[in-house]
Formats: sequence, structure tokens, C-alpha cells
Amino acid sequence: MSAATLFGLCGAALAGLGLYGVIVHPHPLRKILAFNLIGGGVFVILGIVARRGAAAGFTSDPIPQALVITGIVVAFAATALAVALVLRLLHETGWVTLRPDLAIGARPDDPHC
Amino acid sequence: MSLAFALDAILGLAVLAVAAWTIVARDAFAAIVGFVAFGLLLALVWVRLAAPDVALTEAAIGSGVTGGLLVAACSHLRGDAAAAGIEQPRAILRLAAAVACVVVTAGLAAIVLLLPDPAPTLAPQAAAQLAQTGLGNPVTAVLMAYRAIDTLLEVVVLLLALVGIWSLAPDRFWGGRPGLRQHEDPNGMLVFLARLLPPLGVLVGIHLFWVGAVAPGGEFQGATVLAAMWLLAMMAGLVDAPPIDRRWLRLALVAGPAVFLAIGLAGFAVAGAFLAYPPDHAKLLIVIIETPVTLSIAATLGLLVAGPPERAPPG
Amino acid sequence: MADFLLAAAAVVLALVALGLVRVARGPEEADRIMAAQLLGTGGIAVLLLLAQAVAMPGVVDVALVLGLLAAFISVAFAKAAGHRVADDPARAGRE
Amino acid sequence: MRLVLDALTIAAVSAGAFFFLAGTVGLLRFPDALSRLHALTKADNLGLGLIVFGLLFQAEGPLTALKLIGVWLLALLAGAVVTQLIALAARPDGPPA
Repeated sequence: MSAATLFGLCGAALAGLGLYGVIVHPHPLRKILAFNLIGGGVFVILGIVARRGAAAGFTSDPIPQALVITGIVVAFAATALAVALVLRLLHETGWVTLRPDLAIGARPDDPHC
Repeated sequence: MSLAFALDAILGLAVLAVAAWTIVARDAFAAIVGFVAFGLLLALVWVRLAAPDVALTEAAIGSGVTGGLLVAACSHLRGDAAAAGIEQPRAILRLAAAVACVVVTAGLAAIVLLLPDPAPTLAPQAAAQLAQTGLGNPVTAVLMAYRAIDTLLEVVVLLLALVGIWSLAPDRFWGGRPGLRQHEDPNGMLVFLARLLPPLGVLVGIHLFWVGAVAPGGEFQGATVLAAMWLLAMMAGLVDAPPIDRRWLRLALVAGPAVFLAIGLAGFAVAGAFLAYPPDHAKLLIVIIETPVTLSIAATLGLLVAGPPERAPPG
Repeated sequence: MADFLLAAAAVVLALVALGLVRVARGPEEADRIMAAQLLGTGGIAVLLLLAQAVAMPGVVDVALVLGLLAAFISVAFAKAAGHRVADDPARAGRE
Repeated sequence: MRLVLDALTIAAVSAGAFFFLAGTVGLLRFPDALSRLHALTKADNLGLGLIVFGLLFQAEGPLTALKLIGVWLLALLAGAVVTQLIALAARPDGPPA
């Protein structure tokens, strides 16, 4: 088995693991972590596409590489925004869950103090 | 089994083990440590896939800055107050999710195993035009010349994310400083590191930005190192995050995209298309774009980690 | 020579990866951070060995960046862990 | 000449790998946080240091060599400070009197 195939299967497993975490983890911060695992897996699969596309003296096809670099940066931006949303939710409600019975105002005290 | 394959197998197993840990860990902090280790190992994977540019990005952003962001969030969310009101999913749901994810993994694995041979590639096309860009690094050529519009939009996405985060600030804090004031570390060691490391980091950042034209590196990698050094100085309490309504700050944030856009529009006049460079000046223009873009990205990344303003503006 | 360096890289990687068991075992935050710190240093070593073994000079820059960011993240971890320990009522008496 | 350099590299890199072994074993086997930290610092400083030292004999050109040394000094500096911070995190009351 070639290194590309090995890491490709690795990426497939990462995407699966991450998806599981996104579904079953009740805590939003852990969901965000798991989501980044999915991203990592997808990026690695793109990476082996680039690796297999090595040609013209390049050890790896530059176009998928550029895609992945853009993807990593955008994934970070999305993560930062998601984290900010979770923290604001905590400020507002004292909870990090969206259960309707725990809506805004259900618990006035702020755990930050 | 060859040496190289043994190395790759160890690496792959380690990546999967750490990833699994970030999912199963009880404590969020432990999971985040695992995630940072995951990003670090992923950077090694990218080196093994002969993609050092991506390895740089993963090590800098995927592991480093994202990790810093998550740790900060974790210490905000500590205590059971946050965890309260969260109910664990029932076993049946977990089982269903596990089955679904196994199916997804199997599907992706099948795709990986059935990838066409010989693999399709755009490398020859990228190589053919490389000379015209005056660049030596094909990845930078894709980011800054062939698909410069993607990079322009990427920088804009970073800015939009920052606008989104700032707009989450409570009204009373608008125009204030992000985060909580960090007091200088009493025993001074952190201050010592935060005084010594940033100069080196700035040097490395500029180096990455500069060699990006001909070797692995580029403005995103360089900017991330600069942002990390800024954040380190903030953590040590040497500098404070700037109030978000400062004009110089806003200028620093938009300078990169503005210059990028201006040169892109100028492309209509000089080369007949948006973001088209006249062949003999391509590299010069790319460097003119990259310099402010690097600074803007660095400022944006730093503020993305710093988060929304949490202190009321003075006065 | 390349083979030896590749083997050395594999050995060091296996060792530091093994050390990651500490991330899972803990028991304290400090222990978890230690494993990450070891992985950081080991990762730098592996990168330098690979850069020489597969003749990819650019990889040395990756090691450089890894060193800087590992320092940054370790500081963030240590600060956060310090706060968490300080807030831990069970250990408040030691403040 | 080449042979001598290769021999030096093999010796130094092997020694470095040994210190990583020591660091890992210590991290996994030592009883308390501070002694584990002590083991970690050995791998941090000597392990990487010896590997860099070994690679110097293979480096083509002084610039690569300088960069290698720079990486090591960086890791040394960061490691020294970070391990202290970790120790404080392990004992918020500072070192025992």
C-alpha cells in the first residue's frame, strides 16, 4: 500500500470520528473540536489527491495544496466565530445549550463572576 | 515493509489515536491538548505527503493558533455552571451515530481506494505558466496569480469573521478592548519569554513571507507567526489588546484587502482582466499585494483569537 | 545515510507518540501539557531528520515554525492550567 | 572523511534518540508530576540537541547549519521557560519550602 493510500484511509477514519463527535457530544465546544477533526480528514484526502497528482517535476499537485491552505484558514475563521457564539450564549443565559426550557432569562446569574 | 512505510504507519496510527482521544476524553481541557497534538502530527503527515506549504499552515494555524483559541474558550467555560443543563444522548442515539459514521468512513475509504489511475493533475499547467509569474513556488503561484481571487475572498472571509465576532459584543463594551487585562506574570519568566521570543518570531514571519515566492512559505504562514507573537505578548501582559474602535486598527485590518482589490481592478486597465498582472511585472505586483495583506492577516488573526471586546471603552 | 535518518525519525516519532499516553492518563493538567511539550520537541526532531533524509530543505522552516508555535501554545496551556488549579477548591488551601 | 562524518552523525543521533527514550519512559513511569517534568527536560534539551549536533555533520553549507542551531536554541529557550510554567501549574504554591 502506498503512503498516499495509507493516509487517505486515515483521513476517511478521521472524518468518521469527527462526525461521530459532532453528533453525540452535547457540549458545543466539543462539537467544534470534532468539526475540526472532520476538516482535518477531508483536507488529508485532498492532500493525497495532490500527492497522487505529482507531475511536471512537482512532488505534489499545487492546486489541491492551495485549496487545502485556503481551507485551513477558513476553518480557523469559522472556529473562531463559533467559539465566540458559544461564549456569548454563556454570557446571556449561563448555559451552553439551546434547550428551549433554558432560554434567555431562565437563569439570570452569570457564571463568570 | 520499507522504512518509510513504517514511519508513515506509526504516524497514521498516532494521528488516529489522538483524534479518538479528543472525542472520548471526559475533560474538555484534556481533549484540547489532544487536539493540539493532533494538529502537530497532521503537520508531519503533510510533510510525508510532500506538501511543506500545507505543513507550515497546519502547524501554524491548524494546531497553534486554533489551539490557543480553544484553550482560552475552555478556561471561560470551566466549572460545572456551563456544563449544567446539558443532557447526554441516549445509548440508542450513540449507536445509530456510530453506525452512520462507520458508513461515512467506509464510503470515503472506498473513494480513496478507487481513485483513478493515473491520477488527474493540473501540475503541468501550473508549471507551464510558472515562468510568467516570476515565482518559484507553484503553490504561491496558484494562491497569488492563477487563483488570486480565491485568496482575495479568503482575506475578506477572515475580516467578515472578525466583524461577526465583534458584533457579538454587548453594547456597553462596544469600542472597548477584547479579552481581560492580563497582569504581568509575577515571577517574570513568561515576561522574559514574551520579550525574547517575539523579535525572533517577527524575523521568522518575515522570512516565511519572503521565501514564499520561491520556497515553502507565504503570507498566511508568516502572518500567523506574527499573530502568535502578538498574542504571546498579550498573554504576558506586556501589551494590551487595542480598543476595537481605533482608526489605525481599522486601517491595518482593511489595508491588505484594499490594496489587493485596487491592484485587481488595475488589472482591467493594464492586462485586460480582473487581477491579471502584466507578465513582466507580475512578481513585483504580487509582492506589493502580499506585504499589506500579511500585516492585515496578522492583525485579523490576532483579534479573532482575542475575541469580542469585554471591557467598556474609557470615558 | 538517508535510511538511518529515516529510521531515527521513526523511532523518535514512536517514542513521543507513546508519551502521549500521558495526555490520556493525566492525572493533572500539568501532566497532559508535558506530553504535548514532549511531542512538540520530538516533532521538531523528526522534521529536522526528515528534512535531511528526504532532502526537503523547506522542512527546516516547518520545524522553526513548530518551535515558535509550540512555545506559544504551551504558554497558553500552562496559564489556563494554572488558573484551573488556582480555582480548584480542593487545592485552594495551597494558594 | 565522509565516513567519519557519517559515523559522528550516527553516534550523535542515536544518543539523541536514547534521550527521547529516557524522556518518554520517565514521563510514563515516574511517580509525581515534578519528577516527570525533570525527565521531560532531558529529552527536551539533550535529545533535540544531540540530534541537531549529529545533523550538523550532514548539513550542506553554513546557512543550513546555522538554521539548525537556531531551531535548537529556540526549543531550548522555550522549553526552559515553559517547563517552569508547567511546574508552577502543577504546584500553584510554588516550589516546596
